[in-house]
Amino acid sequence: MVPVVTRVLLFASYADALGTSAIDVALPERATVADLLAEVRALAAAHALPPAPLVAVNQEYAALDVVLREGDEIAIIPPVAGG
Amino acid sequence: MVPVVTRVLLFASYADALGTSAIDVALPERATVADLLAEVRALAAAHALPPAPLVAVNQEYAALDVVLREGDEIAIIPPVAGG
Amino acid sequence: MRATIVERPIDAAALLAEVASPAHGATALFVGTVRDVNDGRAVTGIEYSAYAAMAEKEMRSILEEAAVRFGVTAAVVEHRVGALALGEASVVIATAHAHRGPALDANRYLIEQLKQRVPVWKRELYTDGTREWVDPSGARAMAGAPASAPGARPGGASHA
Amino acid sequence: MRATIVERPIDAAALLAEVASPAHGATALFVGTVRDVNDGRAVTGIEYSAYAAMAEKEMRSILEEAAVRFGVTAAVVEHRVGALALGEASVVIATAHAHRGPALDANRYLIEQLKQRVPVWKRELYTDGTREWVDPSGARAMAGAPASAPGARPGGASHA
Repeated sequence: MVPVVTRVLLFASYADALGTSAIDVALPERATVADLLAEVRALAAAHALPPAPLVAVNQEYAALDVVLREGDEIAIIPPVAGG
Repeated sequence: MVPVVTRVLLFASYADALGTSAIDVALPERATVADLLAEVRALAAAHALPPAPLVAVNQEYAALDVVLREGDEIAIIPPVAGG
Repeated sequence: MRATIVERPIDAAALLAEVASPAHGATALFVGTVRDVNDGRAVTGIEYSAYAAMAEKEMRSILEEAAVRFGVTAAVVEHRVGALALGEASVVIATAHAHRGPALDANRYLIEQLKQRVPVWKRELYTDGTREWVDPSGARAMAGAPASAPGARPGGASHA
Repeated sequence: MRATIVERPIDAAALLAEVASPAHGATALFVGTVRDVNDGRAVTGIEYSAYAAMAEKEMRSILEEAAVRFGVTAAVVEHRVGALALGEASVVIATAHAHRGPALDANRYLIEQLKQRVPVWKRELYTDGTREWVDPSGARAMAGAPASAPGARPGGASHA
């Protein structure tokens, strides 16, 4: 399996904490949201993130077992505070 | 006891039914709202009113046993339909 | 806190501005408008009338109740009388509070109580040229049956 | 039915006009505004940001849910992003229906769901010059504890 470099969008407090609005994560094919989070947690800056942040895939909240596909738009979503 | 002629305000459907926005009713002293309604029902045109319409005294809904005083502002209130 | 019977169009934006404050995080607005169909009949307009002095007094009572129940710090009600065309606002209620719960709760309380207690009446004009007083208590007004039980007060609230 | 993230002031009166129809007897409006105090701290302004594409998609989902649940035939939501001053509107929601019940119910549903699910964030600016991301889930953002359980979706709704 060749790892696929996947871009992950960051927002608000998470973007501030990591100092960037996107990070690149290397994932095997058929990786899940849980796999993605494990990779993100391995990043040096990820100590600032909670252990299990929400993830959106293609602009929808995604459960941990959702399988990622190449070209998916992936984002880690801080606690929302709209309104 | 000298009967006191009391003016009673009418509105909306009741004013239409009686063809006037006020009627004069002769009442004994210390008459109650119930006494007032009995007098009103004795009027020829009053068949158009329901048997027990709401009454306001001094711009507040009044129970049947409220005693009327000279100078009170009295009104018979059709079913309300605001909003 | 203000409640007024008016004979001119109601400016909803002005009511929003009236309750505005940096202390508020939430403002709720209710707008009642003249609808083109009621009880299956095509309506062309509505004539509203009121016992204005009592209507304002009763609306102020309801505002005071809302202040006690929900802690709303700013609320204003305008009810229009006269001949209204389709789509025109007959009543506008604005409520504001630091938080949305009280603002929304108070707004609903005000319109529900207003419809039960405030002496305002409407006569609908129909496309066939007829017109009729509306009796939300069930029977059409003047249909014979009493709209309310003897001594009953609208809404059942204890405002003796 | 429209849901939009905007970068300019929200015109509440325009939203009222947008949902207006002679078929409606009731319109409800909610306005969320920047408050001068939050959690006991004096606030001087709020910076809102959003994952705009997803926020609009999620708001549209909520609108569709409201249409199904309450039968509202007209509803529009605008949420503003950027730097807002005290008293400025961050969100405005307008809903309309023939009757007041569905208009009011849908309006409350929309703001409650929006606050739980729509990816918008705010950073409060305080009088002491500091600023902080707001975490309504309890802990201040970035305080260490997870804001949500693993795999949980905001609001617990089933929108897989």
